[in-house]
Amino acid sequence: QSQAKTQAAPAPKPWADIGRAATPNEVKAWDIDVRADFKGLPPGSGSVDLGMEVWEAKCASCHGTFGESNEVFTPIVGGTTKEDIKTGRVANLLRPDYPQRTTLMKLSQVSTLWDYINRAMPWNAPKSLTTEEVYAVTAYILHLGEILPADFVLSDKNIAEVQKLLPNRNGKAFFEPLWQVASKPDVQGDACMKDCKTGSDIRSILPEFARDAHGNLVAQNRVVGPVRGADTARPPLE
Amino acid sequence: QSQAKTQAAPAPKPWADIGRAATPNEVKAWDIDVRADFKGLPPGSGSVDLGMEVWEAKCASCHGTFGESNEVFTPIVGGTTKEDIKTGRVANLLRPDYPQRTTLMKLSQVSTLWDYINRAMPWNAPKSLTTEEVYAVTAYILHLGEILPADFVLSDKNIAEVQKLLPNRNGKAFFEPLWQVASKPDVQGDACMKDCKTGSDIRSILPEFARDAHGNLVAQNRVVGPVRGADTARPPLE
Amino acid sequence: AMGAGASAATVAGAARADDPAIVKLPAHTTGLGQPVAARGYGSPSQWERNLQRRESPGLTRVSAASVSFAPLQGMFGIITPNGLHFERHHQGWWDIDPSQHRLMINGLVKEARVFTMDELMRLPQVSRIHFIECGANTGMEWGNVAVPTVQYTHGMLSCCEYTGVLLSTLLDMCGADTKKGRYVLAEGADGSSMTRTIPMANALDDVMIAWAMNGEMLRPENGYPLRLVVPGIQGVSWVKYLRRLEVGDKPYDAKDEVLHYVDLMPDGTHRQYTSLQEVKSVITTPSGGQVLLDKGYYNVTGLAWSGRGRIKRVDVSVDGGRNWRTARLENPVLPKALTRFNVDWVWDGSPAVLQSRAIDETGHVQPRLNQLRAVRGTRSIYHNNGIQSWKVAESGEVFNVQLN
Amino acid sequence: AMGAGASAATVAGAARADDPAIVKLPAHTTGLGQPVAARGYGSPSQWERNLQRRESPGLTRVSAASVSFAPLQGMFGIITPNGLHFERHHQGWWDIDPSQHRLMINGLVKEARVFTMDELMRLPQVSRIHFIECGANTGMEWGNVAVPTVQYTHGMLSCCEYTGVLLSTLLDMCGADTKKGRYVLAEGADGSSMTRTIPMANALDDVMIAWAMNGEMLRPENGYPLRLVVPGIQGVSWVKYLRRLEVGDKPYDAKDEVLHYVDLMPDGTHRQYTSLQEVKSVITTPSGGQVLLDKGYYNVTGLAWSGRGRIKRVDVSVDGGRNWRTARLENPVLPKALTRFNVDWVWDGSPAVLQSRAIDETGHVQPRLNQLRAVRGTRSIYHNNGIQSWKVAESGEVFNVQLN
Ligand code: HEC
Ligand code: HEC
Ligand SMILES: [Ca+2]
Ligand SMILES: [Ca+2]
Ligand SMILES: [Ca+2]
Ligand SMILES: [Ca+2]
Ligand SMILES: [Ca+2]
Ligand SMILES: [Ca+2]
Ligand SMILES: [Co+2]
Ligand SMILES: [Co+2]
Repeated sequence: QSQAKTQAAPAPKPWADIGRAATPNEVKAWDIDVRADFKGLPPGSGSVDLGMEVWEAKCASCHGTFGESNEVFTPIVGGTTKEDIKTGRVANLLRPDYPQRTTLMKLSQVSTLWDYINRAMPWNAPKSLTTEEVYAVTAYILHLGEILPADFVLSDKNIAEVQKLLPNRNGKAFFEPLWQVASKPDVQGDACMKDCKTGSDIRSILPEFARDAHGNLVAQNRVVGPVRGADTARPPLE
Repeated sequence: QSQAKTQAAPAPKPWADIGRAATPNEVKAWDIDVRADFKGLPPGSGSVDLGMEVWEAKCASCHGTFGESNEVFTPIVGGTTKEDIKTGRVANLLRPDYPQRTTLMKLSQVSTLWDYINRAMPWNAPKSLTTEEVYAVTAYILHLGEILPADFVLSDKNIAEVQKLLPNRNGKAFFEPLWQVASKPDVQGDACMKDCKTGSDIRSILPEFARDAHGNLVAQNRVVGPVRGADTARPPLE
Repeated sequence: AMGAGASAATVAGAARADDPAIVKLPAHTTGLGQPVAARGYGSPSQWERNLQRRESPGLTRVSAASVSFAPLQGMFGIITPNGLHFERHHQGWWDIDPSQHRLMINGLVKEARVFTMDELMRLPQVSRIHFIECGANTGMEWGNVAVPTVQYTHGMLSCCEYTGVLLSTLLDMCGADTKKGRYVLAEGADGSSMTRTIPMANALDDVMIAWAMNGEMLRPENGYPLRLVVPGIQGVSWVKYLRRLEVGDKPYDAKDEVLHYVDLMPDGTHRQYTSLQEVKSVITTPSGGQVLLDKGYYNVTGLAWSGRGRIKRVDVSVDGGRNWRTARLENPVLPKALTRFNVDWVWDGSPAVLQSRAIDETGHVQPRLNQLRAVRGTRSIYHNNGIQSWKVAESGEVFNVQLN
Repeated sequence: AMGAGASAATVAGAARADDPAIVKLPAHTTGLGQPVAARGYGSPSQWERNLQRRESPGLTRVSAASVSFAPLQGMFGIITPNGLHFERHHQGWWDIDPSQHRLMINGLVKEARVFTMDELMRLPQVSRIHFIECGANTGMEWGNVAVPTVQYTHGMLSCCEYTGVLLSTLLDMCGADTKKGRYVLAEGADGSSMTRTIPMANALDDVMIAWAMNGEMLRPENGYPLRLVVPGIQGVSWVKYLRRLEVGDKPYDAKDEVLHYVDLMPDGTHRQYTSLQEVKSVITTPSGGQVLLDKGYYNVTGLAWSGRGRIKRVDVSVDGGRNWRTARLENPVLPKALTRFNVDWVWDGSPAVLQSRAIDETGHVQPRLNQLRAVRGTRSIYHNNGIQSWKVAESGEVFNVQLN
C-alpha cells in the first residue's frame, strides 16, 4: 500500500535506537502468558481443596457454586461425560438441541484455563490470585467437571498429564483458509445475474412477540430521510 | 470521479418527479437577492432623513453614529474622497499605511449594500426592516460617506444614477485563474531540489510581546507525543 | 404519485397552499445564532439523538463484557464517526493516562524493549483507512432471524482512518527472529489483558500499532492510547490498550482462541484461529425496522468489504436473488476498507426482497446463507458472511427475513 | 543519545531501574472498567482536552461573526473529526429542525421547485472526500508573521467524507437552462442568509448538496441539515443551512463577493470572484509553538491539497529551501482532498528551517511567500498559499518565521 515514491532515508533507520532495553523485572511483571506447551507456566502447585476455598470465596458469586450459573456468563462446568474424557471429543457438541456450550465442553488446552484465570479472574479483581491459588482453582474447576479427583494437587509437574484428560482435547481443527489471505475459501457464492435458481420463499422471520424486544424502532431511526423507524409499540402496518 | 461501472437505470430518471412546484408566494418569500443590474430590487424609496432615524435607532449602537465604529466590525464609512467619486477609484486603497478599509472604500455595487442590509441587518434582527427603511438607511450610509446630499430620496428609479457616484465603482477586476480550474495560475513556484537560490535569513518572526497573545501554548498541545507545547508564560528556552 | 414524499404529496395541477415553513420565516432566518467555539469540541444535532450505539438485549449478561452496535441504518459513506464506533469490551473500558502507558516487545527478539508514547509517536508513521468487524458480527443469525435491524445484524462493523507505526518497523528495531518467530502475541493492559496470536505474515505486512483514529487520538472505548490494527482480521485481534507484543514460535491458545472465536462445525469440531473476515455486504437503507414513506424511486445504499483486499463489484437484487443489477461504488475503493455502494430502485408497492452480494478482487463471491450453512452448519456463531435479505411489505415496512 | 526520548534517557550498559509504570500494575490492569454504551455517543479522552477549536484573539470583534480554528498541530491523517472541524459563522450557528427545512430552486428553470429533507435524501446519492479551506486561511500572514501556531496560520482547513446529491441531478430535475444560466446563486437560511455565486461549470461537475459528513449528519456548526459542497472552492461558497438555489445569467455581487473575499492587489484594485484554493501544504508536526523533546530522529508530517485536483508530489526542506527531499504520500490521494505526507528527519541539534512544497497534478508548484508577494503584494488577506517556514531553535522550540 505504501508509495513507491519513498525517498532514500537520510541514514539507514535513524530511528533504530528509540526506546530502551526492558529490565528483567519488567519482562517478568508483564510476560505472564502460558502456552499450550506450558512455556510461561510458573513452577508451583495447588490442591482441589484449596481450590474449593478460593472458588467459594471469590468465584461462586458469579459463576455459581458448581460453575453452573448463567447469571453473568455461560456456565463453566457441565455437558461433558466420562466417555468424552476417553475420546477427547465432547459428544454433546454434535447435538443441535443441546442447550448451551460450557467452558469445559470447548476447552482443548488446560494451559488456556490456567492462563486466563491468572490474567483475568476474578473479573472484578484480575491478577489478584497467587500462583498457588490459580493452580488450585483450575484444579477445582476440573474437579467440578469430574475430570480430577477430590484429592488432586495440580502442579507444573503433572499438568501435562491433566491435559490428556480434557474431554474436548481432540476437538479443535486448524483451518487455514480463515487464517491466511492466500488460501482458497471453503464457501463460494455464485455471481449469477439473471433468472438465478434460488429458493425465494421466506424460511425465517422475526416472531411477532420479538417485534419490540430491541425497543421501539421509531426511536432508533432519524426523524427525516427516505424512511422512518417502524413504531414497534404497535402491530405491523397493514 | 464516478465509476464507469454505473448500470443502466431501470427507467430514465425515475426520481424526476420527487419534490414539487414552488408556489408564487413561496418564491416571493425567499427570492430576495438583488443583483448589480437591479434584478430583484423591489420598487420603493426612502429618504436620507428617514435613514437617519433608522440608523440611530437600529444601527448606530453597533456601527457608531457616523458609521465609524470598529467596536463590532470594521467601519462602514470613511476613507473616501470627492476625488474618488469622480474617478470611481478609492485612492487610499493604494496606501499601504492606510489604517483600515471601510465598506465604502471597497463598495463597487450599490445593489450589494441594499441587498445585504435587506437580508442581514440589523444583525440581531435580520429581515425586520421595511423596503422603505432599507432604501432610507442605504441612502443615509451614502450620505454619511458624502456621496448623497442630505435631502436625497433613494428609489428604484434613481438607484442606477447613484451607482455612478460610488467612490470605488471602477475598483474591481475579474481574474479568471482563481475562478476557473483550467486557467493558468498567476504565481508559479519552482521545483528546484538542490542548492536552490533562496534568501534563507529570517525576515519576520513573532515579536516577543506576542508570544503569549494566543494563550499558553503548552495547553494547546497534547500531553504526549514527539513534542510538547511551548510554555509561553515564560520566555523562550535558551 | 410515484416519488411523492408522504409529507409533501401533491395533486398535479391543483392550486397548492403555501408551505408555512417557507412563507413564515423561521427564527433562525430572522435572528442571531450562537458564537464560534461555543463548543470547543462539538457534538451532533439534538435532532440526531436516535442514532446511538446500543446493546442487543439478552446477547450478553453483563454490560462490561458486552457489545454495543453502531447504528448503520442511519449512517453514510464509509467513515464511522468515532462517537458511533461499535464497542466490544471483555472487562470494561478505561481512560488511561497516556504518559504512564508503555509498550513492551519481548520473546524471540535480540533485545526486549520498552517504548513510551513519546517514543512511539516519533517513529515513521502511516495513515490508512481500514474496516474493523467483530468475528461474531451477524453471529446471532446463523440459525434463524434473531434481531430486527441492521444495527443488530451488522453493527459490529466500523471503518476509520488509523495513524500509527507499522508493526514491521518495531519488530525490525528489536531484532525479531521472523523466521523462527512465526507468531506475534498481542496483549492488552485492561483487566482482561486480552491476548491474541497474529500470524507473522500479517505482522510483516500491514499490521499497525495505532494511536489515532479519524484524525484524533483513539477514543477510550477503542483502546486509548494504543491499539493493534490488523487489517482484514476480526476485531478481537485488534488488541486495545496494547501493552505487550511477544514474538514466538508457536500460537498461544489464548482464551479467545480456544473458548471463543472458534467456529463450531457440523461434525462437532471447532475450527480454531479463524481470523479472516471474508467478503460481505449489507444494504443499510432501506433495512429491517424501517418504513418506506411512499412508492416510487429509492436510492438503495449499503456497505461492502473483504478481509482479502479490495471490493471489485456489488450486485443488488430486489426479487430475493433471482435477478441482479450492479451497483455504483463510491470512491475511494481501498483494500480491507468499507466500500459504499448505491443503486437505483423504483418500488411499485408490491412485496419485494432486497439483497446485496459483494465480490472481492480475489474473485471470492459472498455466499447465500444456505450455501454457508451447507458447509458450516448453523451453530458456528462466528464469520457469518451470508447474503442478508430484507423483505419490503406492501405497507412499506421492512423485515429481516431468511429465504429457503 | 540520538533518539533518546527526554522522558526515557538511558545510559548504555548501566543497570537501569525498573519503571514503576510497568512493575507496579496500574489500576486498569487489576480492576473492572466501564460498561459498553456508557456513552451512546462517545467523546475523546479526558487527556485530549488541549486539542480544541479556538478563536484567534483580535481577529474579529464578535464571536458570532468569527472563526474557530482546527488544532492541526495535534491531528492525524486526512479526516477531520467532526468535533474539531473549523467554524466560520457570519450571524451565528443554529440547530435547525430538519423536518421544517426546505430547499427551493428557482430562476432560469422550467419549474421552480421545493424539496423537503425526506425528498432530497431519497435522491441518487454520492459520498466523496473533499477538503474545505476558508479563502482567508493564512490571511493574517501576507505581511508578516502574526500568529504562533499552525492552528492559527492554517486551521481554517478541514477534510470530510460528504454524502449528498449532486447539484447536477437537481438542476436536471428542475429543467435548468444551463446555457443561458451560467451561474447558480446559493443562499443560506441563517440570519446572514449567506449568498454566493457558483460557476455553472462547477455546478454541473462535482458540486454536492450534502446532508452528511463523516458518516453522520452535518453538525449544526457546519450547516445541519443541508450545505453546499463546492470541491476545490473556498469555504465561504459552501453555503450552510442551504435554503435556496437560483439559476441566473449574471453573477450576483453578494456582500461576500464585493466587500469580502476580494483580493486587494498592489495597484489598489480588488480581484473579485477569486474562489479557487490553489496548491498548498504545511508541516503540522513539528510546527510553531511546539518544542522538540530531544535530538535525533523525527517523522516530519503534514498536509497538502489543491483545488485543481490531486496532489502529485510533496517536497520537504530542513534548510530553509536550499535542498529538498520528496516525502511519502499516504493513501488515499484523492482529487480536491487533503493528502497526508511524512518524511524522515534527523535533528542534529543545530538551528533548522522546515518547509514543505506541494505540486498538484496540473503541475502547479506551491510558491514561496516572496514569489506570491512579488505578484500580489502584501495586503490581499485572501488566498495565501505560500510556503510556510518553521524555525527550529537550538532549544528545540519551533517558531513561525518568514524568510527573505
Ligand atoms: C464479578 C463476577 C465474576 C467473578 C467474581 C468471577 N468471574 Fe469468572 N467470569 C466472569 C465474566 C463476566 C466472564 C466472561 C468474561 C468475558 O466475556 O471475556 C468470566 C469468565 C470466566 C472464565 C472463562 C469462561 C469462558 O468460557 O470464557 C473462567 C474460566 C472464569 N471466569 C473463572 C473464574 C474464576 C476461577 C473466578 C474466581 C477466582 C472467577 N471466574 C470469578 C465473571 C466473574
Ligand atoms: C448588534 C450589532 C449590529 C447592529 C444593530 C447592526 N449591525 Fe450591521 N453589522 C454587524 C456585524 C457584526 C457585521 C459583520 C457581519 C459579518 O461578518 O458578516 C455587520 C455588517 C454590516 C454591513 C456590511 C459591512 C461590510 O463591510 O461587510 C453593513 C452595510 C451593515 N452592517 C449595516 C447595518 C445597518 C444598516 C444596520 C441597521 C439597520 C445595522 N448594520 C445594524 C453588527 C450590527
Ligand atoms: Ca511469554
Ligand atoms: Ca433572484
Ligand atoms: Ca412529487
Ligand atoms: Ca470482536
Ligand atoms: Ca534510546
Ligand atoms: Ca470561509
Ligand atoms: Co470474547
Ligand atoms: Co465574510
